[in-house]
Amino acid sequence: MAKMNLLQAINNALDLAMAKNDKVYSFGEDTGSFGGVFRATSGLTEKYGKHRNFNTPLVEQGILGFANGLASQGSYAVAEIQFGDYIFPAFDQIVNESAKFRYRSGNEFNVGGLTIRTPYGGGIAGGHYHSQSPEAYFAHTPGLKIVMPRNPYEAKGLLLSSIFDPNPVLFMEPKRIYRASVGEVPEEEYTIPLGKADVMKEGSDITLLAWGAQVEMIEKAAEMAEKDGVSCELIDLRTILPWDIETVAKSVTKTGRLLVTQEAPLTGGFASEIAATIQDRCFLYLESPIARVCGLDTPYPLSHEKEYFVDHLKVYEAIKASMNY
Amino acid sequence: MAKMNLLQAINNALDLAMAKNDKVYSFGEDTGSFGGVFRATSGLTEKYGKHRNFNTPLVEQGILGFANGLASQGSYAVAEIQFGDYIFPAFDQIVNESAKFRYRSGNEFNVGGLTIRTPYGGGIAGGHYHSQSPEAYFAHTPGLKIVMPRNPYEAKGLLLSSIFDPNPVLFMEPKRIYRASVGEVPEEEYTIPLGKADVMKEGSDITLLAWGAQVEMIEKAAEMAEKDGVSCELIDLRTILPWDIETVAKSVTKTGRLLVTQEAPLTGGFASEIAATIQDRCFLYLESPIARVCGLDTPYPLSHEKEYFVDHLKVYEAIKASMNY
Amino acid sequence: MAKDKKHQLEIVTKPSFIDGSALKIPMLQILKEDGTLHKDAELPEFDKELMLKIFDTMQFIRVLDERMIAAQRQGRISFYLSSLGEEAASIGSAAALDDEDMIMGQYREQGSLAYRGFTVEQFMNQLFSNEQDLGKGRQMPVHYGCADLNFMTIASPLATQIPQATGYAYGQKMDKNGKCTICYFGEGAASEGDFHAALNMAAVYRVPVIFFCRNNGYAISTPAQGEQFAGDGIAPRGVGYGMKTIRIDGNDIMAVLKATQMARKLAVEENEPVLIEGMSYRMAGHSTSDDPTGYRTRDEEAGWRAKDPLERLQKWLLSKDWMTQEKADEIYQQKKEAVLAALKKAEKVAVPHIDEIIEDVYDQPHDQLQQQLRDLKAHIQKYPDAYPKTSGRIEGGQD
Amino acid sequence: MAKDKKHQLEIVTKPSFIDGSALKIPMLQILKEDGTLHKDAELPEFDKELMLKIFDTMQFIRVLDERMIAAQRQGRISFYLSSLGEEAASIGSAAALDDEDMIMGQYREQGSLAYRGFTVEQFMNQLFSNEQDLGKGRQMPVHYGCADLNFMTIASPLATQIPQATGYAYGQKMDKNGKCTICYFGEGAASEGDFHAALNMAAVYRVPVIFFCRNNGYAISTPAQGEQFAGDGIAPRGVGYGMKTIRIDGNDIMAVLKATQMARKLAVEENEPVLIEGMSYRMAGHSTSDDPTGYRTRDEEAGWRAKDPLERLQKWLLSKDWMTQEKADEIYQQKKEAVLAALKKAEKVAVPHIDEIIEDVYDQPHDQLQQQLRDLKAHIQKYPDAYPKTSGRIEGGQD
Ligand SMILES: Cc1ncc(C[n+]2csc(CCOP(=O)(O)OP(=O)(O)O)c2C)c(N)n1
Ligand SMILES: Cc1ncc(C[n+]2csc(CCOP(=O)(O)OP(=O)(O)O)c2C)c(N)n1
Ligand SMILES: [Mg+2]
Ligand SMILES: [Mg+2]
Repeated sequence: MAKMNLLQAINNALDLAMAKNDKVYSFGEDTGSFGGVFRATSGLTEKYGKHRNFNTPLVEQGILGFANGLASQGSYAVAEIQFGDYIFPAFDQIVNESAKFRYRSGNEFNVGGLTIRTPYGGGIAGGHYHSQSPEAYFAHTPGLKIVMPRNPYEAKGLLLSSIFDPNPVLFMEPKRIYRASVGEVPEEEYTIPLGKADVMKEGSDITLLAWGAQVEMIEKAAEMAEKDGVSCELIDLRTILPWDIETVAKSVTKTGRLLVTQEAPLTGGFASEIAATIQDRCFLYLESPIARVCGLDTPYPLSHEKEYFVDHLKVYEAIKASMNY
Repeated sequence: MAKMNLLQAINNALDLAMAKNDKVYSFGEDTGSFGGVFRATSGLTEKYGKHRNFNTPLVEQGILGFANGLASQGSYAVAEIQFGDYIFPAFDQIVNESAKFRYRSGNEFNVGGLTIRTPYGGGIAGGHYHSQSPEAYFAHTPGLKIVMPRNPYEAKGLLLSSIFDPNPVLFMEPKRIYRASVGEVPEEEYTIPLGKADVMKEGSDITLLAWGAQVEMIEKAAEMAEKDGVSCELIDLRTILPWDIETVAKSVTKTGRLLVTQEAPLTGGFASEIAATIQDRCFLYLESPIARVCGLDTPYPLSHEKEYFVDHLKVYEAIKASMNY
Repeated sequence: MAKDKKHQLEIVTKPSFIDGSALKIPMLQILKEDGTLHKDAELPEFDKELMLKIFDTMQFIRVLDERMIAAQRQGRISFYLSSLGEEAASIGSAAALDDEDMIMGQYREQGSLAYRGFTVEQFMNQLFSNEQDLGKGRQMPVHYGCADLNFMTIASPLATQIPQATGYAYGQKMDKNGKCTICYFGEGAASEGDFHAALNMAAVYRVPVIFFCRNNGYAISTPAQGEQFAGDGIAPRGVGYGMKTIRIDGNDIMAVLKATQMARKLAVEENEPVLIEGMSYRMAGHSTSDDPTGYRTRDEEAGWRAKDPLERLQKWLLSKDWMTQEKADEIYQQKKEAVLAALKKAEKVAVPHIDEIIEDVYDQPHDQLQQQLRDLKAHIQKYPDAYPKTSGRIEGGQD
Repeated sequence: MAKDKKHQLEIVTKPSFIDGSALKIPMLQILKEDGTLHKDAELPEFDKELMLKIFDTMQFIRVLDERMIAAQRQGRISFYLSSLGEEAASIGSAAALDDEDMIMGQYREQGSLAYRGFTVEQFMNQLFSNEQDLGKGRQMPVHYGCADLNFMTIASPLATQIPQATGYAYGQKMDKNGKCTICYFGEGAASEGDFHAALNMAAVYRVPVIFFCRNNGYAISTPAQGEQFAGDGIAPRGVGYGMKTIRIDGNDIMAVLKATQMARKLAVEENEPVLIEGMSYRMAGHSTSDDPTGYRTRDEEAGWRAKDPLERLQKWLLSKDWMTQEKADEIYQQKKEAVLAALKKAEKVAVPHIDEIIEDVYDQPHDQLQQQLRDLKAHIQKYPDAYPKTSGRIEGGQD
């Protein structure tokens, strides 16, 4: 075991993947010998050469086009998009190509070796072009998997699973806690299965559901609520697509209440999908409406970041409202 | 009044808008003197000249980039994307640019004059690249309006509103019924307000909600259900973003049941947003879970189109299930 | 570390704006329109067998295209898209490649696939979206694909395959397998951002890829010159990316062969990506959904008919005594019969089983998809008449 | 109807692949690195007043950049991005334009904005995201914008403004107002698909737009030559699009002025879009988040310091007696004081009122947004200490 922050855990996962299989390639804007603007890929060029970890020209649609082609050739293509906010020029290559590659060919071809890594989320004084949480934009796309880890241990295990998963995976990294989140991480290879939520803590009154950096908010809010005598069950969804309905439904059947929180704006976010599904699955067990604690329906502002941020206080207030319904 | 099909109504709306204001421009792939692959822009070059209705090179991101710039200059830019399936290369220009243009500049600049027209939807033997219904991909984007008409009368009034609305509007045209949907349409200019749903028929047992071509399915299913003695309230949402929560909530408060249908895959679709919001707003009034009758979570297949299609029979079965819950 | 390029630039002290006229790119032609060779031309490598195989394939594709346009008119298939007039470009280039080189096409390269050995039955199964289609009936007609023949499945979104070709070729280069990728696209698709990304990245990474632009004058109704681009076509862009580039007569099988043979050598032996612009003309409508009389003249079409690649090749073969008129007629007749027989057979084959609807979304269908399939099958069984193509084949009760 | 271009092509019968060497584009330089003019150079139009205004603006921007990098280090602002070493490109080109021409920048063109008259207070208000910022504190520092000065608000996504410039210029052409648009971008951004779309469309539509590429050798850590592109920079691409193109020494104020003056004439009088590639060097880090020692040498930087555009201009002004060293020092001093004073003032101004958070998403906030604001304000009032910047200014109870 070693102490690692989230960035180090990701770097370590990349390192192990590249050591294990020499058809793993890592690339993106500034990700070559410089190691990326966040340094997630640092050291990889020195270790594996400039043909296995390299810079791309500045063109996200090209990065994903290239990555799709490389993956279809049988390689493991690990593409970094510098910020989640800049993934949209690659939207067509992801949604129309990566996601449909296997289906449209009747399984003659596939891009299962593709993993897209991108930092996402706010709280870093980045304004609306360095703070977005675009997971829901992709979650309407059969064929993709979407993974969002909450801490270094999870990040490493989930990234290793993502790279070698036989499907294209969008792996979104919570950049606000890249350095802030530190924990014990085994140095050797291990994996965490995709598609399985993690019940972090059991409880009986309300289920709190989050993913990525937002998990910290349900943890803090739960602490406050427990002092009020509310017993919270905490779930980290981990995989957004396809998501683990069973685990969530089972929990809500028990607690009777569900709160989902996400950083992204409310409307059209993934919390809505969860609420829609769970109201259907757990209709007779629900004691209060499913609460969504989300960003406002505005772009992510700079000077009002603190106010916009979906913090633990907002989650805590929503727990109270749900309990008092 | 004149009998028009949906295409003619759209052509007529464009004609009136261009006659009314000479800063209205219409453009897209093959939309010039040829009139577009569906002929929605036919006759406009003859009438308004090749500088006001014209072809673009084959580049959707360019069409939207150009349109954003033209709109920011104070023009009304009406851009056609040949198929909704090909709008994704323009995703960045729409989601990061059009939608945030006013906000990011503190209202120094805006692209309110932008309207994006695109045919969407299945049922035309088009396979997964000529059948998608991508509205939900855009509905997570504050700053955009999204409009989807159900028939010629609505199409004309809503398109005229969209063109002159001071916000960027994505106007999605149900191509399956381009020619099949025929109705009386006034020849002169008229508008239908954006953001207001249309209660097409009142009823007391269940609210059926749809938009665009899918409205036909709730109409047909309602006919079948009425024969079983179920009284259906029918709502056409018309505007997907921002959507008319009040009208829907009021209806569901009355009926106690809601069914939403969309052509797009279930997961992450806009029906989920509606279900999530209404379960919150109408929690105490709901007699059964909100039903979503949607496409499967797969790409839109060709040879199984009929099976994939969200037809009136599927809606009818879901009405029965909701009533018998 | 990057060189400081600036120090190497020539300095001028009087401004002069350059434009397209600074770079006029000629067109390679070897076989003249009348079917005779240019005297001083440098010929490609070929032998009789190769040229007869090319001729055979061109004839097959000509017949297939004509017959399937008719089949679409009769309502037997929903859609078709022909390569009429452009057969030399796809077939000649495929003939210059190794069979293990990857082909990534746009949708008008049935010729390359036929050259690789895709059978008439395989074509028909795709066109009828039946259960024997390698693509499992999921895509519109002409979206062929075949892993065994190294022919990437065609997809409708334009230009997306171009950067993919760069990535595929990168993998080939790393594998050091001596193979390359050829990527076809139209001059219209070359306007897409993906084109720009692809060529620039290929030049930077020096991958073994051949970009073959079929400049056939139109993108649906949009004429290339002046409405798709203002410059001198697509070739000068290659120069901008620092890429080896050549323009050829795309209706001249010899020019296509020669240029592609040389391009392959550059790609595979020197890791030089190459851009070939083949000048041609789309003789038919864009697809069966299109009627070109709305946007171009019969005269223009007639002018191009005189440049027909198949006739040109045939004339040359006859002049060389590698072919007789009777033999040519016999081949034509034989192709016609084969196409008709395969068509009749394929249209009787059932559509894929409904279970296929959730396959291949992921490597394995997840729980929710399996549930959706169960629900769908139960629904079909309730209304069997509404879903006649699949209802008869659902086993037993609800499974 | 399109001309059949093919008939105009020159035919060759021997294949030869052309590449970047077919088109070497020289660089215009008028004012040498030592501050003297090339003897035979063609000078731009200028007078003493213009050159002094340019000098004054360059000096201001130099001071602003240096001072704000320091302010960021002190934690007074969150982020800064300087144009150190590239002042001639932005200021010289702005000086060649009409004040009503639209400017669409990338983010390193504070010089153009200052030349237009944006005040030091306006700069500071944006940098401190305070309630006097024209952008209402919504974007990161250096994302300036000002409708009055025809300077489009900067946005972070790269290259998106390039096709927008084509569209904006189309509107200007249709309005027949005699104005044009200048669009700045880096050589890195020129790799984006939007660049390709923009230039091709501008050439097709013949709109009055000047594309000004600042080739400063780097995109963050990525060197231009060999990693961003393999060809001869950005200029040859203009030739491919059939667009008037020129390459200039971007550190030479005279070359920038001359080329942009001529480009504006071509744009406005002949509807000729123009591409200018200005060769320069990003002297500072990419931004305050970057440390260039990780990817380039001090030697390389020193080589470029010798080409500094401000010193070069100053030498020339001194030699011409349009400036004295004392006057130059005085200007420097005066800029420093102005910047410091404005900084101190701006950092004390409050952030925008919380009500602004839902404004300008649409022309009017819709019901749901208004509800979200009410909920947010109620929440802030419950936890005023957690949101200190805004809580004190929410009136009364829940409104
Ligand atoms: C991204 C995208 N945009 C639009 C279309 C619709 N479309 C199909 S073919 C075509 C024209 C293509 O022209 P070109 O590339 O010249 O090829 P050609 O048909 O001439 O062989 C268009 C616009 C598409 N398939 N994909
Ligand atoms: C679409 C997009 N991708 C990535 C980024 C992150 N990014 C910001 S600046 C930059 C480098 C730009 O280089 P260049 O265009 O050469 O301009 P310069 O900074 O050298 O002036 C990158 C990669 C971005 N802002 N937008
Ligand atoms: Mg074409
Ligand atoms: Mg640069």
